[in-house]
Amino acid sequence: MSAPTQTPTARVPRDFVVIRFAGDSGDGMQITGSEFMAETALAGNDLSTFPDYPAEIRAPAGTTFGVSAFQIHFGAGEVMTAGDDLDALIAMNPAALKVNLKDLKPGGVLVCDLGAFTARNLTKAGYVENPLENNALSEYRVLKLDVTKLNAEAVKGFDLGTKEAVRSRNMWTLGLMLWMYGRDRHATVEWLLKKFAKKPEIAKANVAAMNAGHAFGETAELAAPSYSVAPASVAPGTYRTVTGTESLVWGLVAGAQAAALPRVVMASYPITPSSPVLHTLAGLKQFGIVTFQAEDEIAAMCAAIGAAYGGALGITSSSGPGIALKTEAIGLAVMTELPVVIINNQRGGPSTGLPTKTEQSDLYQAVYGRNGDTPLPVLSTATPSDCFEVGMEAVRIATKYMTPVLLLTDGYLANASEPWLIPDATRLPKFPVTFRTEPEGFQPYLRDPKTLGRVWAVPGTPGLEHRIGGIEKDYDTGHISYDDANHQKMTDTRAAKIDGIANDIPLQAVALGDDHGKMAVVGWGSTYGPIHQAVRALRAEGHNVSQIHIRYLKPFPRNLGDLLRRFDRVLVPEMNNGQLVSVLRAEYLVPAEKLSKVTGKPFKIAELVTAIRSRLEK
Amino acid sequence: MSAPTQTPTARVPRDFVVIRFAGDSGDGMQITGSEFMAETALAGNDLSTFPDYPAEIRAPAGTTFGVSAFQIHFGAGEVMTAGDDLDALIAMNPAALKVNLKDLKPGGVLVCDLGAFTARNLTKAGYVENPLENNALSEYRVLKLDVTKLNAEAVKGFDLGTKEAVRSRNMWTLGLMLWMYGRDRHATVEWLLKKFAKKPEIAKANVAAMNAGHAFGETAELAAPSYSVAPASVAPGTYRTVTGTESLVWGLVAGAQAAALPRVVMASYPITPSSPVLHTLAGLKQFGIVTFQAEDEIAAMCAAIGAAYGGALGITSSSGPGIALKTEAIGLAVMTELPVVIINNQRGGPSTGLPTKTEQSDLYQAVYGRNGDTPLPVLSTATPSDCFEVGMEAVRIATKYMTPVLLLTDGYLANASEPWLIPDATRLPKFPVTFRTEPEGFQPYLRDPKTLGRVWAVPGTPGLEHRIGGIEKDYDTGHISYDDANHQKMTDTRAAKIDGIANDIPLQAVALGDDHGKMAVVGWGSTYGPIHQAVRALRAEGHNVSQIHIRYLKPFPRNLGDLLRRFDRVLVPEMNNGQLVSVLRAEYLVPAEKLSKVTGKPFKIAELVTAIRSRLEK
Amino acid sequence: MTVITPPPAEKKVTAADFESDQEVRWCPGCGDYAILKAVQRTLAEVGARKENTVFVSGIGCSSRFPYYISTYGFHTIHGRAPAVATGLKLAQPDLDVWLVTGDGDGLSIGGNHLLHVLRRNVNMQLMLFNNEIYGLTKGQYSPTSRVGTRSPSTPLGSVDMPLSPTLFALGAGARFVARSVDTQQPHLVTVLKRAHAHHGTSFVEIFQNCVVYNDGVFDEFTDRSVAPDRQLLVEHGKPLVFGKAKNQGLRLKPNELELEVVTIGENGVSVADILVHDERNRALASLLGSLHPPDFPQVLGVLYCNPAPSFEDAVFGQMKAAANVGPKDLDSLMRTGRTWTVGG
Amino acid sequence: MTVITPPPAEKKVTAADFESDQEVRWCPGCGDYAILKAVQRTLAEVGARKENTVFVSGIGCSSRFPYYISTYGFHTIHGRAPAVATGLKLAQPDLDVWLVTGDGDGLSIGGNHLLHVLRRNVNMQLMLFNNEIYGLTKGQYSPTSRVGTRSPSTPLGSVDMPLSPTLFALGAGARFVARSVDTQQPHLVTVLKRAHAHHGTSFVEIFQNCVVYNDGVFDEFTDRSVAPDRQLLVEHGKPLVFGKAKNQGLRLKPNELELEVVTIGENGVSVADILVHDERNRALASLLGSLHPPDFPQVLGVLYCNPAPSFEDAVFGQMKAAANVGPKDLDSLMRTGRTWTVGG
Ligand SMILES: Cc1ncc(C[n+]2csc(CCOP(=O)(O)OP(=O)(O)O)c2C)c(N)n1
Ligand SMILES: Cc1ncc(C[n+]2csc(CCOP(=O)(O)OP(=O)(O)O)c2C)c(N)n1
Ligand code: SF4
Ligand code: SF4
Ligand SMILES: [Mg+2]
Ligand SMILES: [Mg+2]
Repeated sequence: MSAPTQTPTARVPRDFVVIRFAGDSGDGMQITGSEFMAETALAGNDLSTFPDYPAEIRAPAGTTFGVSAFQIHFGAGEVMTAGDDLDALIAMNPAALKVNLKDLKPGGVLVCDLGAFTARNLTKAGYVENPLENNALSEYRVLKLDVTKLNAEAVKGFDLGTKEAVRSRNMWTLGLMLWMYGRDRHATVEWLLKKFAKKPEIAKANVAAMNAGHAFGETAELAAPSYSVAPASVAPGTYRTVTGTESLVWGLVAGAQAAALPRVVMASYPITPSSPVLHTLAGLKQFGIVTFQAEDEIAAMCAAIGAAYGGALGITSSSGPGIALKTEAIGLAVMTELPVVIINNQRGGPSTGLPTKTEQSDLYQAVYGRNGDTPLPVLSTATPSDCFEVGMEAVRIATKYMTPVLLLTDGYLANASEPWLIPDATRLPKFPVTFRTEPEGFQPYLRDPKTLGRVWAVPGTPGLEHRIGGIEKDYDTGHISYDDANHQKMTDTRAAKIDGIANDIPLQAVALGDDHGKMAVVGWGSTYGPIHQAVRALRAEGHNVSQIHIRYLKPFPRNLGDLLRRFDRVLVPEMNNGQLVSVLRAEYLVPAEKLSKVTGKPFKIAELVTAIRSRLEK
Repeated sequence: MSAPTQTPTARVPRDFVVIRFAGDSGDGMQITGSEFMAETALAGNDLSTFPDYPAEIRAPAGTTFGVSAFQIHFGAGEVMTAGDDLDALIAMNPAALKVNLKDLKPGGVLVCDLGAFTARNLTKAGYVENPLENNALSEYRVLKLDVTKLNAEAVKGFDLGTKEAVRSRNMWTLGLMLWMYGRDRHATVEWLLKKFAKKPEIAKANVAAMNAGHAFGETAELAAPSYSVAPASVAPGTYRTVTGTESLVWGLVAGAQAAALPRVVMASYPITPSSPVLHTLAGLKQFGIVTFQAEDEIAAMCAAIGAAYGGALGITSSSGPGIALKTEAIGLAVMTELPVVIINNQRGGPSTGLPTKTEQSDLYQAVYGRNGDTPLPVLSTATPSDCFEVGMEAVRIATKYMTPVLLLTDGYLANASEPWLIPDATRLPKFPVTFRTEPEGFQPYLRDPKTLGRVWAVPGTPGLEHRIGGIEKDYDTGHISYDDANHQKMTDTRAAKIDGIANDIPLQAVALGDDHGKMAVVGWGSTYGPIHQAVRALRAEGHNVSQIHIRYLKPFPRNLGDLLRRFDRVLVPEMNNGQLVSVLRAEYLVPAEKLSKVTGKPFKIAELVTAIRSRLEK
Repeated sequence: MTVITPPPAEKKVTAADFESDQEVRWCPGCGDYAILKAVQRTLAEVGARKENTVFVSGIGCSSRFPYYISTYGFHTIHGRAPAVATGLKLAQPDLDVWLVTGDGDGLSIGGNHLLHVLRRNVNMQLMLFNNEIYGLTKGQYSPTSRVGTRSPSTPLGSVDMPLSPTLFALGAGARFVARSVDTQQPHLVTVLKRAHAHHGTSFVEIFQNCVVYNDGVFDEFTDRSVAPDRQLLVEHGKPLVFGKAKNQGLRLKPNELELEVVTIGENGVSVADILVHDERNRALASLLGSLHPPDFPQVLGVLYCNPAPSFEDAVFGQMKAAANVGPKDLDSLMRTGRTWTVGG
Repeated sequence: MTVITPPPAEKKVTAADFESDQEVRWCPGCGDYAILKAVQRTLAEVGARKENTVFVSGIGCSSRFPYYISTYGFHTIHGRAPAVATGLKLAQPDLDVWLVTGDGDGLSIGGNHLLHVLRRNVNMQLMLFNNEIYGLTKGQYSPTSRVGTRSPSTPLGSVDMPLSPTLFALGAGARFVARSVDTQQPHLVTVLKRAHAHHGTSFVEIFQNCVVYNDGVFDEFTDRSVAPDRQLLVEHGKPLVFGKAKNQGLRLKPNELELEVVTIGENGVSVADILVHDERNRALASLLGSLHPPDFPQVLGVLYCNPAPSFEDAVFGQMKAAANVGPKDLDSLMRTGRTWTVGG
């Protein structure tokens, strides 16, 4: 397919676009992508982004394993995933081309920096021949531009070293792409001036680079068209973009405030992809948040328990292997009935597995993975902005029911971002806790008759001195008890307390479609976006299919069983080998079917559409 | 009910008898019980015993929490549990009476040592009045004997201190009980002479004490009859009694020999009730068994992995909280596909729970409790002697499929004992392993096409140098791989390997009754005995009910689903809050019903009969 | 949460005020009883407030301790008490926390947490009951058991070198390291009071006799008949002398980093030759901690005390400094960075 | 299992023989490259047999090491390498095991296993790559980071006192403790050869520069311009002198357990006043290990070497002694104690 030429002024309208910026780790692709995202958000499009960092800290320049990429999906309507195949790919060097080309749609726009396609770089990337010089790219609209050189000219008036000059070529590329999609440049200019406030020469050079790229688009006769993407119609209000990490952290802060807890102790041990939760909270000391980098995950969990015992909200975070280490201590939190929020940022398993890839294979561990009969609530997050609500909800349940709560999110959500209608903090719900102070009639395992939550009696309170621990306790006195009937009663009570939460959470809604029909596609976690789009597409094709997305994994919403039974078939796509599907079958005896993908990557909308359609049709 | 008198010579025949010896920890009840067991076994009865130690190491003498007991159930037919209610209770002091009386049947024989019912002991036991002197015991056949005094007279001819004289009163009691049930004394005499070979005076005094007790029974007019229990008809061969611990350990030794592995490395960390496995193996150095008391459970699991990597059979053992700690490392064993047998001696949970009580609440943890999609085989033991076979089988599966195997047993089985037809070691199955030695074509993740087991390539082998680890590996080369399709393939392969074991284990048999019908009572683990007896009783009543007992919990036998579907109802009694029942429902969508008991104690036959009958009738 | 500042103790408290309502369930004769008494006495003597005092322990016979004290108590899980206690202090730095652990709990499974709590210098008293055995699990050898210890898991005797809790603590960076003996009440109380007065983690190793599984293992220096000749009770600034006649002493071998026992008045040795205890000298503490009978005395008392800021001080110092930095409320936090408004 | 006794090395091996087929993936300029080279050289110089050599590591940048060596290798899980290696040695005591760990892997999550492997004295070489940072997880502070380290998890600077790996190892009972620097090839190779020759756990701390997250943190003594004046390379039996002119030395303060830096030839100080290194003296090693620039030199080399029987020696000694004790085969084992026979 050869690229048709056209006049630069006529913009082709598009509803949805997926672009990926890819280059060497040192090429500034994350910044380029972020700026493109900002301008796109300001242009009123809905969007979703996903960064893809190399697994290595700093791989040698030019290698395929050193490629860093940033993908953005934006459009005139609702956008819920970072997108399937690419409409445009920016490849700053041969390695970036090598790694990313397979995702570019036939006919898609490919921007290559000729200046980086040197013999050396081609070899490093494993190319025997230069793909720009043979027929390898014939099915794309290739823009072979010597960006390095064009940019060098643009910035040569500034007092930059060669390195700095080369470095600014990402801004040139950004300028070109902003032109191509008809975006503004103001916000980026502002940002550059602020970022390099102390190095005005660099700031100005970068602005010049961007402007040059933009101008190039406007004036040159490119082998690709320019596009326009109309604004999406969104609710009025003030927006920002958030990653799942930010939104989760703010949700926890909001939860602590709603619970009227002036102190939060967050104890964690670094692990990919969970560390950013610790990092972000570490910067919020003014909110009464103490962060503690413990010696390991066990200590982190135990410190969170100690903090909760001391009347603070205990939080800990990790990923699969670290959550595994916390298991024994989680049992102690269940036994002592203390409020701790445990965040699992899931990654590819088993064992060390695929630390930088996403997966949702820790559901079994969350729901079942403890010794003894040790129930606890399990929540999950669906989108970056959903993390905010779920963070708050985890705090509410933990403090109201005096229980550890497991919050499942994943590596994809942690890093993905999307626009978010910022809530008004003063209008958020409140659920203040009560600490016991009255010694009269006090027993350490006194329960709220409605929630079955244990009293929160905090050291420092006169007259409430008592002892707790991991050995079974007498239902009435809270003393150690080896009594058989008491153990049964306590086991039943612990189960009833968690099951009872089902009465305090929303009924399960249908995310898309009717509440009955031929097929329900049931998901949880970060598959929300692709399932939503896939079901929408299938419904548009006329298929009788609905989407149900479960936030509350333990206990399930009261109506879930009935709801599922209203469908002829239940299909459960998961980024694991079939975990929710087995929990649903056990719970409701519905013949739910599994649809697994365990590749370390999110579902693509198209592959879901195909998979669901083939099942609908058989 | 008042006790009828009768002539001492007429023995009342009985089919089954349950006796419990109870006294202070210092009263030698375990020894008394064991000797009674030995004589009973030699008398040809089938039997089952269970010791009940105090939770405290050495509680103050005379307290209720310092009571130690030994229960034996024996009979003329098959005996499979330590018995429900007691036909006879020996209470060496008031505390023993206080704690144990509730289990004595109305009309049962109660032997009390009057000499120990002092004011001080009565107070310590919490008695306000002496129960021997009011009407409290009127529904039993009470033998109030001043054993202390009678025994003192019997041994006064020997050169014993007062303490030693008092100590021998357990032998007097033993003598009396041996008389009451018409047992021999030879074996005990022999044992006493051997045990006190270096202190012949003590040996003789003890023999005299026992003989005196026996003679007392023969000559005194007791308020209780004497009994005869005919020998059970058992298969010919040489027998012994075994505890679950002994039989498990020997099964592991047998397995290592069958696998032709000259070295076994057993790494463990002490924990109740699992420590005896370590202790027993520590005494078997002549079998090439290295035991290693590690610094914690994590180190123990890791050392077992290291040993398996080095070509030995790796074994580790623990109980719930310790297994929880091993979770992360178990994932490494799954990922590196190394043969490690992991023994979980279950106890009451959650958390520290009830360490000295039995429970089977770690099934979820065994089957599901890991991060990632991390399948491994799970086996369980049904009776003390069954532990031998399961121990061997765990070794077979671990080495044949190159996988960690989880073996679930429990605190009850560990300590319970029963007669065992000793197998002929030379006739046991053989399943020798092969170590890879051929460098040609070697890859570390090469698989046996039939089992999918990985090659076992051991350091020290020239030409096979390679690297393994917890990061996902390339299916072909075994190098680290972050490739998406490869991860899917490896995940599928790991699952297929474990699922495939279903083709290499026996089909699920029906333990009792037809292979179809109104109800299947499905159990696993140490509930075998009580379920068996309960189902037998119900069948005798004419109920259409069968017993299915599952040894292989992951993967299940191939025919299990079909088998279950042949019954109208499936009832799953478990000493947990309903774990197997949920796994069965998930797997087969059968509406299995739960029957839970979480009291730290085994099911009683009678309570099972009632519970099952009420369900059969509704 | 409001940290309730307790009213000043209104009346003098006694040791009996710190007895809980629980029946003590150690074996008759166990050294733990004596330690319990000494701690209750110490609490009385320092005028501790019940509501402000928390005992945190792991698992083991020793770790049952909190049940028997009438203050707040947390019997956690095996080896993890230091981590739980650290979290507690981060929630409420003003609580007076005592940590109880054993040689198995603290040095086997819990070695890492002990290491890090000492390194961080969290302000608490940490008592390690060293009976050189696992009591609760019925007598297996522990990391402090001597080579050759026969136990259920080492029927032919243990082969691994024991740890010295004192040297371990010093290596971990502990700022207060002391030792005493279960049954030496006045000495133990004195040491515990010093530990309580010290700001930071006060590590106290208590030699504790397990009558059931390791009876008499410390007799070589605790038995009354030999104690005066086998114990050196250090005091800061005082010469390192011991013996019934107080005429034995420790001298630094000239130009060598080794100690020797000398007799004052013999071979021209005078008191002036005897090394003077300096509890701020880590090297001295380490040398003293490695001496053992019969060739040397067992050194007891405060071997090392060299205060440094506690972890909580530093953490809450930063909290205070940061209290007014950055967005002040949730609304402004959520609005940091780029935002845009869609008209409605 | 048959332990395959490898044939004697037929030809001289070279460093290149120990390169694996894997592409090395550390950041360009990372100190790990230099260590890799030094280890490969050491293996060549000691004539190591590939098939008999195993590298075991935990998780971290440093722990990727085994992939780059052509021997056997096991990249285990975070912090647990010592335990895996111990198990391996119990299966095959004759293997030559090298353990690779980092300051986070070995001293944070893995502190307890490190402690116990050192105490037990399992025969292996243990290299701790100390870059005072968590490299792999992108730069959080570690237990060896200095107070005030700004990192993603400590934006206002870390507050906890760092551990000294050397003092920790000595406190744990290590019998061989040495130190070297990534880029000081001849010195590092010499130290590694000593470690290899030592029977028991040889603990080697290697100061390793993380160019990305902690660049230059050791410059104060590794930078070429200052190294001679800031490094003291110890040798057993040699006086503790350093400095470009070799005229600086360490002296024990008279009658005190403290070291001071003196200049030979000044104030009447002669070489005879300088302390002589005795690598068997633990107290000296501990004092040397605690010295830091700028007031003192950084001490490198074998600080302590005092061999004792290894764990495997003792374990397999017992195995041998017990080989003929008790029932010899399974049949007789199962028939120990009381049996009875039912006729058939
Ligand atoms: C995770 C876990 N592992 C093992 C145990 C079993 N356990 C309880 S206490 C103990 C050792 C106690 O030794 P020590 O700390 O010296 O206390 P002591 O009983 O001697 O006072 C062990 C191994 C446990 N409770 N939890
Ligand atoms: C159980 C577990 N917790 C946390 C991690 C994440 N993690 C990997 S390496 C590392 C720290 C590495 O630091 P260090 O040992 O100093 O190695 P370096 O990268 O600096 O060489 C951490 C926290 C993990 N892989 N596993
Ligand atoms: S076992 Fe030992 S330490 Fe435990 S209570 Fe008894 S005497 Fe004390
Ligand atoms: S992050 Fe640091 S330690 Fe890790 S490879 Fe890069 S430079 Fe080396
Ligand atoms: Mg102990
Ligand atoms: Mg590091």
